[in-house]
Amino acid sequence: MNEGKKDLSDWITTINREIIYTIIGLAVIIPILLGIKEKVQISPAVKSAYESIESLNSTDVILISIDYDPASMPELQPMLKAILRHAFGKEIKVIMMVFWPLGLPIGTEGLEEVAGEFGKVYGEDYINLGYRPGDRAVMIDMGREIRNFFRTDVNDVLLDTYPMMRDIHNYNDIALIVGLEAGRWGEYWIQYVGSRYKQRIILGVTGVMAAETYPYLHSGQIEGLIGGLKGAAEYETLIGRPGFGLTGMAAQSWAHIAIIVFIIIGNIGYFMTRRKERRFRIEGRKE
Amino acid sequence: MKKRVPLLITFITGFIIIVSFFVPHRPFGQLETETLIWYAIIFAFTLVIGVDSLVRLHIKHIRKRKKGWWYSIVFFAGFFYCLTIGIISLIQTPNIFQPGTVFFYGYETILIPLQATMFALLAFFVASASYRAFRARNIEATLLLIAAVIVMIGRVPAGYKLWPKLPVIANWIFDVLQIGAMRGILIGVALGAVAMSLRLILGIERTYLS
Amino acid sequence: MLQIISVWIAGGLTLCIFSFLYGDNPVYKFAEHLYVGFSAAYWLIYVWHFTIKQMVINPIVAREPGAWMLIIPLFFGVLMLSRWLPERYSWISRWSIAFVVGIGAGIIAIGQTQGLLLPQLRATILPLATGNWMTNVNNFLVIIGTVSTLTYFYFSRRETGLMSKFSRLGIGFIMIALGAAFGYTIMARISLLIGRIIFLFGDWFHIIKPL
Amino acid sequence: MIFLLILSFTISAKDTPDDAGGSITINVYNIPEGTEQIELYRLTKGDTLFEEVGLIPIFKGELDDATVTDGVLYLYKATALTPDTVYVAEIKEFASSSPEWFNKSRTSVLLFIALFWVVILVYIQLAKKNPEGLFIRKLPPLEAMDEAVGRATEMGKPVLYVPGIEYITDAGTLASITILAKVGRKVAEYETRIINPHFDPIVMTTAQETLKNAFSEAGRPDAFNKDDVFYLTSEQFGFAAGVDGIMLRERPGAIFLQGYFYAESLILAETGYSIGAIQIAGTNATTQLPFFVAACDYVLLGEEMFAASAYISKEPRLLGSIKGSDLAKSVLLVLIGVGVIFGTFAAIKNVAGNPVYMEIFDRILEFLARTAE
Repeated sequence: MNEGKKDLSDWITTINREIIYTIIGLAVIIPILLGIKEKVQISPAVKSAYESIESLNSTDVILISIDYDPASMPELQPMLKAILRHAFGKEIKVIMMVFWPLGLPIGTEGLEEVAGEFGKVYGEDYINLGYRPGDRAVMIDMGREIRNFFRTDVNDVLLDTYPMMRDIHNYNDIALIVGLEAGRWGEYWIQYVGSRYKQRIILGVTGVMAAETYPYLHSGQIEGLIGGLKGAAEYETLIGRPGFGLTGMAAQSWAHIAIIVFIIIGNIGYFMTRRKERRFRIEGRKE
Repeated sequence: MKKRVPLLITFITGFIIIVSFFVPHRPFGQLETETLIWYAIIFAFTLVIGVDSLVRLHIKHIRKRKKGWWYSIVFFAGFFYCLTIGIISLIQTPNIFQPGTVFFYGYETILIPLQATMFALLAFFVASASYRAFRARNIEATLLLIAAVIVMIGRVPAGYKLWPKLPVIANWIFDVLQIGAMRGILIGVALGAVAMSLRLILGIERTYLS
Repeated sequence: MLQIISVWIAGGLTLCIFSFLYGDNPVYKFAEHLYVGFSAAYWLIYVWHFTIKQMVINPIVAREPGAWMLIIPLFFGVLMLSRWLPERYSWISRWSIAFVVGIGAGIIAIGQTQGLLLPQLRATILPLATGNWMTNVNNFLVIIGTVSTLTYFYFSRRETGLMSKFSRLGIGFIMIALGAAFGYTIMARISLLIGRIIFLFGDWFHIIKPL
Repeated sequence: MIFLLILSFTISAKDTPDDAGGSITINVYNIPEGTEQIELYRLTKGDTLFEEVGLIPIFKGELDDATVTDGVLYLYKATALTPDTVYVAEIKEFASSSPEWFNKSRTSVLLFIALFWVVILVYIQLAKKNPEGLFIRKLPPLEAMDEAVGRATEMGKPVLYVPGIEYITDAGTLASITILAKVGRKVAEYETRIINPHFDPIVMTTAQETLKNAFSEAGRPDAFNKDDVFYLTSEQFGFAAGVDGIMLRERPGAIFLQGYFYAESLILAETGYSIGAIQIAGTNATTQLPFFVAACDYVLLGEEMFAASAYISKEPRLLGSIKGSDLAKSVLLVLIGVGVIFGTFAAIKNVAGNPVYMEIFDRILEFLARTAE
């Protein structure tokens, strides 16, 4: 740049980091403070996840796997609650387990909260198995007998003491697996349980993983896919119980627009500088 | 002893897993179950090793009074605080992960905010990165840019208000247009992984033993 | 009271981490080290509670049949700890690493073949005359996307003629896929920020109704 | 014509296929409308009383009775309870269970793995005999690596090499170690400095060995500084913040991000971009590819990393694997081609009212990979 003489293209290609941060921060904070409500459109992937649970009977059992930790909580916790509300509302029984150690407390909290709302009884309507290390090993072995790894539940009580678990031994007794995924475990569920045991699976995943999970939806290896906070908001809409997901949608919209505006500005600047450079080059040749 | 035995162990365990996958008859099917349980137990010890490396690093920092060594004291403060409340809870109740225990209290006040906020920082970085790095430099970069923008706007309520067809297009990109490429990438990586497992089981790949 | 203190600590720590936006600073460093220390001890509690106690001690105390076999994994597990010994003995830990690697290799080969390669191959073999033109077009796009991407990842031939055209097409599809993934990722990261903001203004300041 | 069919509640029992024995699979058909519960009873041959086995899940209409003894004969009876009626179904012949030696439903998996591995072993042998005989296409990011090291040297800046945050058993980490050897040799030749921070202690030890050898091969073993290869921390964000700090302090001229990355990829790539370094990335983590593509100058996409490491090292084991993978891809392409043509043909016939080919087509697909109903 010629000593301090900045023209427009220089300004807009070198916007300060702090300015960007501030604008993104405001784009998220303002809609939340204003409490703006938005409606969301339902996507086919979420719809089919919803249909999978809708198709179950009241005596059926689903297995929910908490494979995330507080880092992905804003995206996946709303899904957990929405799915639990859907399942408990239909009198479906729930088994919860955990592959991401740091996820157990938040999973437990979500389960207890929703179970309380519906007046469900521990050991009769739902069970919390807790965590075991060895992910794929646990998944494969549960296809033979859940008690091989989980002889006791999270409270260290033998599974057989609970009436609900009396007739549940392996995936044959589980109607549907719901994986809530922030890491590699979603792929493991598909590869080691879906394929081996012909098990029906739906996944709720973080936005980061959503794109690479779609081929599995397309191939029918999973029945439904709930992606990111938007997916959670769609599920909340489907069960008619607005929650965290829908609350966040306005902020999500604003922030996306802000980022898109930044991308456009950056590109305008880029083309202006390119043209300027070309002009300089041509002028330089003249001299 | 240093190389042969581990190579033999890898071969035997890998072989057992594969054979028992195809042969359900006793003893193979059962062998797989047992081996998998053992795997989980040994795996737990590797976690201990990971924690150990961290503890050693911070002891070293404090001993040598390295720059910023007092942060290592903060590390130990967090470490022993968690260990203490964990042990207290273990004595008090059978399920320390239930809301209401001291351990859960520590988790809620320290772990959740710290971890969740670290990831929340990424929102700012991703915005800044999109602004700086997302340039339509060539055809490839332009395709990347257009797909990203359509998905970003089509996936939020604002996109529907802008043009009701936008969410449909965004969904179509996911359900159809990107499937082939993602599948191709996944297949490529998977072939590499299956090839490597053969090299590991037959002891052709030994880098992990160095 | 305890609840209020806890929310204030959590809120304070949240702000400590956010301070990283204005560069690496002592406040951030403090919070980061606290986190690393806390989570390291958390792992230990986990390993004790879920593995050692429930998978090893309980079966042995209950004298379950076959519990004696647990000596094998314990043996390998303890060998793993030989890394703590001086270098002359620490190589013993390779035995247990070898065990873990062997099982990992076995299940990866099976899982990727049965769970990814074959089902994805199956899902690409799609008929192009289904009677619904929209399905036909979509099927065609999936097939051509897969085929051209696989061509792009073909390394043992020079790219000439038709192959280079296909490979170019492949990179186009790849860029669309990565762009879509990028868009979704931006969305994910913003959601995480929304989570924290709702915590700050809801649970801490009570400006909005907490959920 | 309208048939008024009253389908009656029936039951079948047969040995559970592809198992270790000790199990009989019971299926019930035409479950009556409004059924609340299906109970299953069993009579062991020689006994006189039926004993209760358990409930058959209504969503599946199937139950594996895993409490039987191989070779013993059993008779089964199921009762479906509706609010007003009890329906009963019974099998006519005795059933028994037996173990199997081969799981037939996994034939396609066995075929694939066996063929793929044999092909790789053959290629590895071929590569051992003649390493130059197997051609691997040169990848642009690889060519750019030498140039990047060169430019960093010209500017008098160091080179930063980040090997990802996975363990040594990850295919991406292993490929990264091979690429590190190549970069290390160039660094040694140009007499510049390489900084190599680590997430995992074991990977660090391996990297130290690799770089030491690379410097020796380049004839400058004395120039290798062991302290530039160091363990940073095993915490994701601690690692990212640490590497960020190094970038801002040392201002490297070239940055290599090679290996398996998670969310920190964005922070690293963005900081590297902002200090104006040439960035060459490579990862087998599909989720992190987009950032690298946007913020780095060159990227090795997924499998390209494996190909790159084979190209560099010319090691038979790597060359053989890449050749084998390529052959597998050709086979997949042929299968897709033939399958699509046949499937399309079958679909046309099906629309025209002849479903025979469609049934064959479905059966072939079912052989390749089974999916849940």
